[in-house]
Amino acid sequence: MTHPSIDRRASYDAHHEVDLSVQFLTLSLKNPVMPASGCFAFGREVAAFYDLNRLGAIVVKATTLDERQGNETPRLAETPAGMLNSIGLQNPGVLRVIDEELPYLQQYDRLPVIVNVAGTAIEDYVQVVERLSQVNAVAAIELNISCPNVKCGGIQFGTDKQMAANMVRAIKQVAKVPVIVKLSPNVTDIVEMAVACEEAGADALSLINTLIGMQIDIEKRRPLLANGVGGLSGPAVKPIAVRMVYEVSSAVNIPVIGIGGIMFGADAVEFLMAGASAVQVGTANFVDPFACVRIIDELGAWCDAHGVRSVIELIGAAKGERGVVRS
Amino acid sequence: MTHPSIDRRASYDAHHEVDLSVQFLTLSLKNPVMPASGCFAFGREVAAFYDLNRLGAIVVKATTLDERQGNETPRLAETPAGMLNSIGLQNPGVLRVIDEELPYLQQYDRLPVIVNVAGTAIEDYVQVVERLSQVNAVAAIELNISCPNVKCGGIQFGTDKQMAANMVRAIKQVAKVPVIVKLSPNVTDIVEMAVACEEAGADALSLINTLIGMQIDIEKRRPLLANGVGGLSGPAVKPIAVRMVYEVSSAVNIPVIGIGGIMFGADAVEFLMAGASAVQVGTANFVDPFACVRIIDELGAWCDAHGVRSVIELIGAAKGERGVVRS
Amino acid sequence: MALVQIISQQSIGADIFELTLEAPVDLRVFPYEPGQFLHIRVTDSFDFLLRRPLSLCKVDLIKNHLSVVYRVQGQGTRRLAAKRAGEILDVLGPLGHGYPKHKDDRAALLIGGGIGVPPLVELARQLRQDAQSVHTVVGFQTKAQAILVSELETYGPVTVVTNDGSLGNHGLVTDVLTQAFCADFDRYYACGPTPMLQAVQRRLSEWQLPGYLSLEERMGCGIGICVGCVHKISRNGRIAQLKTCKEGPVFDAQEVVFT
Amino acid sequence: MALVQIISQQSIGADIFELTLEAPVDLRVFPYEPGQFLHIRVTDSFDFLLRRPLSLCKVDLIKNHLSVVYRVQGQGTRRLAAKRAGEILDVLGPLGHGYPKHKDDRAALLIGGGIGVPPLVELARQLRQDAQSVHTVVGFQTKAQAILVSELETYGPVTVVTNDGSLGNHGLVTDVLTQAFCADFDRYYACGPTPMLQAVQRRLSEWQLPGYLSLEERMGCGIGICVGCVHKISRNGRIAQLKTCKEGPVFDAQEVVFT
Ligand SMILES: Cc1cc2nc3c(=O)[nH]c(=O)nc-3n(C[C@H](O)[C@H](O)[C@H](O)COP(=O)(O)OP(=O)(O)OC[C@H]3O[C@@H](n4cnc5c(N)ncnc54)[C@H](O)[C@@H]3O)c2cc1C
Ligand SMILES: Cc1cc2nc3c(=O)[nH]c(=O)nc-3n(C[C@H](O)[C@H](O)[C@H](O)COP(=O)(O)OP(=O)(O)OC[C@H]3O[C@@H](n4cnc5c(N)ncnc54)[C@H](O)[C@@H]3O)c2cc1C
Ligand SMILES: Cc1cc2nc3c(=O)[nH]c(=O)nc-3n(C[C@H](O)[C@H](O)[C@H](O)COP(=O)(O)O)c2cc1C
Ligand SMILES: Cc1cc2nc3c(=O)[nH]c(=O)nc-3n(C[C@H](O)[C@H](O)[C@H](O)COP(=O)(O)O)c2cc1C
Ligand code: FES
Ligand code: FES
Repeated sequence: MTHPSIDRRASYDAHHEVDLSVQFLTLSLKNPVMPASGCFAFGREVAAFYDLNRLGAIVVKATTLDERQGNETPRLAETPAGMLNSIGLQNPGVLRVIDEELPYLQQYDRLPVIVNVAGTAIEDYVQVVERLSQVNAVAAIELNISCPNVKCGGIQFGTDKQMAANMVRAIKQVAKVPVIVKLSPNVTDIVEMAVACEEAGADALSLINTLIGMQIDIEKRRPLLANGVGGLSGPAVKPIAVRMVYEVSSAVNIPVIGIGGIMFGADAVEFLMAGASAVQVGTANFVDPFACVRIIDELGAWCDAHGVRSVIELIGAAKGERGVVRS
Repeated sequence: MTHPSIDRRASYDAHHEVDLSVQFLTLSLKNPVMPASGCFAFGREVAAFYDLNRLGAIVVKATTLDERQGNETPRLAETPAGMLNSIGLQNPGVLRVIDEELPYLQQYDRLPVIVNVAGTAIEDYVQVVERLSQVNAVAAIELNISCPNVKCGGIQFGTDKQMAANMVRAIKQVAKVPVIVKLSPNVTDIVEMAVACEEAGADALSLINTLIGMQIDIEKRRPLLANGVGGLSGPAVKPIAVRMVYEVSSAVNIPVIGIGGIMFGADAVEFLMAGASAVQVGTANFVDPFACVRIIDELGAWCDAHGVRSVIELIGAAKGERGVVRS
Repeated sequence: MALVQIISQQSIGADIFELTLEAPVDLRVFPYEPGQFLHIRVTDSFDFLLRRPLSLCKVDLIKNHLSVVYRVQGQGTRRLAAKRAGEILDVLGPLGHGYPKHKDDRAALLIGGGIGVPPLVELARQLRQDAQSVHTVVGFQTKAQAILVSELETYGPVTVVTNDGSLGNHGLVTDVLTQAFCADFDRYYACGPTPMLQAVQRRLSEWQLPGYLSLEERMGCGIGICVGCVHKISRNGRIAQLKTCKEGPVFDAQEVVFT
Repeated sequence: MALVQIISQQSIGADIFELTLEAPVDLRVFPYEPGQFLHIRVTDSFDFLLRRPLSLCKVDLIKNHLSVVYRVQGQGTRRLAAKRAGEILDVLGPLGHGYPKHKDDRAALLIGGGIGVPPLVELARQLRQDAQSVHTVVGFQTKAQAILVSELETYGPVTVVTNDGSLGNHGLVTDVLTQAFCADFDRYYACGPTPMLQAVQRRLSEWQLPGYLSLEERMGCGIGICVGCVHKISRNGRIAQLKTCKEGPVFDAQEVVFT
């Protein structure tokens, strides 16, 4: 059912001169914008607002081997220009994702589905990827080695380059689709992590996941989130994300997906110019259910206004001739 | 000369029931609020707005061995709830700081002066600290091993625990006043850095310095800052700073100064509850020249409204009995 | 999602406001339920990035207006309270699952605490329309915070309880919910602070009165995509964390697990 | 710093506004200078954390009002343009060092480019008050962006140049600054975009005309504590990065180093 609120909303079906399509690995994306994992569930809810076929691709919620109920509540806090979450990978487990969620998404014939995979040990990840590899509906795997919200798992792989490389190698052995490794920003040297993943066989990288943060409820005199810490996302983190995308895309030869605080088309332009080949939109979906399609249209309009014929022209455009930071 | 704008401003001299004083190392501070380094120059300019004796202490701009002209402009960018800077340690050098700046500050008889020290090699730092140790006016040294804005220097010491420890040991041999080590948030494990500094002899820690970020000028298709990257500060980073202060203060036995995005008295309360013994206010001074004294008064008013008799009661109050994050 | 105009904003109690809006959808076409909520952006500033959930309180189907009643809780609701008639608000909704209808019931017990009272107004109206008798028990801290009592009285008797005895009975709503009192009802509908819901659930399950609780959790999206707003619900023999924005905020009282 | 009331806001050109304010200080007591700036908070939202510097354009000493004239450049000035008379603005200033006075001069040349023209208005007024003759050369992209010409004409002749020839002469301000033209003046005062200032400096140093340039750098604090706004200045035999908010924005043209 289309949510009736949509009636009052101006149509986003702008006509663009620019060609928004990008080739990303084996995927021909009609535009470079996709929702970020954990910020779009498995698509059903937003499908009530617009046709998911309009997205470049969809990245679904982190999928683990077994079902997970996640952390206690409160799981969310608002921060200046951002938010903290400590969902803790709540998801129905890979089998139910395959049985219940992916078939639903198959009705969208022009929507590549990227499944975000998480776990606590390499074996978990391997098993999830093996299962997903048997399903036609999966266009790519996004390896979440950067979730700050689960004890023993996730983020360690994302902060130790040796562990990350081992993980990537193990996954590459079983994956039948491209593997995108999602990097954590909570590291001293993200370039080192990126290079380790590239060398281990990653097909692409996506960054950033959330930064670890905390808010204190000063009235209650304790951390606001039940979990104590949570992941920071939203516009607040954009400068950090842009910096990391710029640095990483300058150092590796595999494509990079830019993520972090994208709210408007201009933010997508910023990430593309920093070197991203595509972008993911997370927190913005919570503020505006139409965020992804609005951003696609704003991106198109920006290109039109700036005489950009193909969005590909923007990729890395801020790097100048040498592709390095001026110093 | 008192800036005449002050005339139109309501007096901040609120009368508080609460005792705001804290003992910090050898220093008896009348309140726990001090301006952060680089956000108050050497005090002269703000002295036109209010009596500097009202501050808990003053932390002056990073001082290097030789004069430095800093980076090219643009050096500043505004970001969502924050800003980027790439000043690059512009300062007159330690000799002129001793000759011209510190004598000026000595007229403030109730204002402990903390000098932030920076450089590119251990020897530089040592020489600066040696020179400063000959001056009575210096109450403590803040070792800036975390400035992201200079090539070859500063931040390496802040991201490698062995280098940090070596630095701290070298400085402790020459310093005649307490040494506060200012930590960088651009690390995988800030607790590890903090513990290394403590073991090497640091008397206290201050955190956080800025996070490395970038903004792209999409019209000009290049990074906005001439330096490419800059340091992110302001409310946007507060959740990251609070988390780090919470974790570090739980792991070390030396006092911690909380820094990052403090705009209001309630933010200072948050850092104190997270385990800070004092706080520094940076970016807020740019928005409101009266920020530090306003925050002192708001802190006092909050304590009064909440029946807090001594601000010391707030320190670490969010940690519960066990002093650890609930999980 | 819609940009709607504020029709009026009125102070109706200590820091409590009634905000009347153009409905974001045509309420005669789109079936809404009492207990559903609107998800409201209080400003377009990133300082208040997330929307605020507020329950439907009253509906005017002729004008296609609706109202919410809220208490100034923090900075976001403070901003909302500064808005004036004619200003535009970004509103999503009505969202979630409200109170279900039971056509064969004859007598309904409504229980509200504090700022949980507002959704009971539209609920009472609809129950009366279905020819059920409605008795409402509402609890407030103190007289100055008592709201919507006369509105509720148009639909049936209202028992008021205050913690300090400044209005109605002295005590808690549960003090009123004796076995004798509850024997007259087919079902109850509750909304209020968690400790109240928990006490109500415990008490009324003793008297075997079925009912519904409207839960309050911090929300991100309000539409089921962030999985932030969950509550433990016991259903089909297992306890799962269900989304209060999508599967709730109203749940069968039997299913709600408090920990 | 002061909270002042907006007296009026008027559109005076393509995306260009004149904003009149209560002065944040008593201008009859506090000696201000033409070329100084106000540092304005456009909203209290963290989305626009930093203040925006805008030059003093006109001063009304009787009412203690002043005005700034600005172009909508980005989101911050867009917000400012949405403000209306009666609203309150958080303003710091006047700040910085403006154009110095030279009592013995008889003829001043004022040179402005685009949105650099506003400070010349109060400067022209003060120079006339000091009985100097004032000739102003102003350059704009196009006629729609030409501002403050009639105001400047009250103080002396004004030569207008536009890039597209839609008003006055066709070309650049430097085209007007021939040796013959400049021979009549004791000194010049310039404000405008950096390329213009650079060209003016080069040209007029050839004709050995002393003068002042008002520089524009991104500012954080506006009061000298962030060291963000520096520009290379050659003084006492060395080149130093001086703060344009504190030592400037107006510098002796000879000292300004462009790289
Ligand atoms: C389904 C539902 C219906 C509600 N209906 C009403 C109503 O009709 N009237 C009313 O006064 N209140 C209602 N509330 C509570 C209301 O949403 C909060 O009081 C409000 O969000 C507080 O916002 P703030 O900016 O003032 O507070 P802040 O503390 O500044 O808000 C910070 C963040 O915490 C969230 N938050 C804070 N308190 C609560 C809370 N109690 N519940 C949920 N989120 C919270 C905010 O939404 C925001 O994301 C309802 C809550 C839910 C979940
Ligand atoms: C001393 C001084 C006097 C000025 N006087 C005037 C004036 O009288 N009239 C006028 O129209 N403009 C003037 N400017 C330029 C004006 O400050 C900028 O146009 C304005 O800050 C842009 O803000 P924004 O939010 O619209 O742009 P955004 O690009 O959204 O601003 C982002 C950040 O960049 C800064 N910034 C952007 N452009 C400039 C710029 N050109 N100069 C300095 N900072 C900039 C902003 O202040 C802000 O911090 C002056 C600048 C300086 C330094
Ligand atoms: C509520 C929430 C849940 C998230 N869940 C996941 C997840 O399951 N897997 C993952 O890789 N990233 C997850 N993320 C991180 C986002 O995908 C994204 O990397 C991050 O939020 C930064 O982008 P944004 O600023 O646009 O939100 C989550 C983020 C949020 C806010
Ligand atoms: C313009 C600017 C200059 C700074 N210069 C220094 C410096 O010289 N030495 C230092 O240790 N930190 C410096 N910092 C970092 C601040 O002291 C502080 O750690 C950081 O800004 C976070 O605090 P805030 O969010 O309150 O600004 C600087 C920050 C800014 C914004
Ligand atoms: S608020 Fe996002 S899932 Fe309920
Ligand atoms: S703007 Fe901060 S020193 Fe000039």
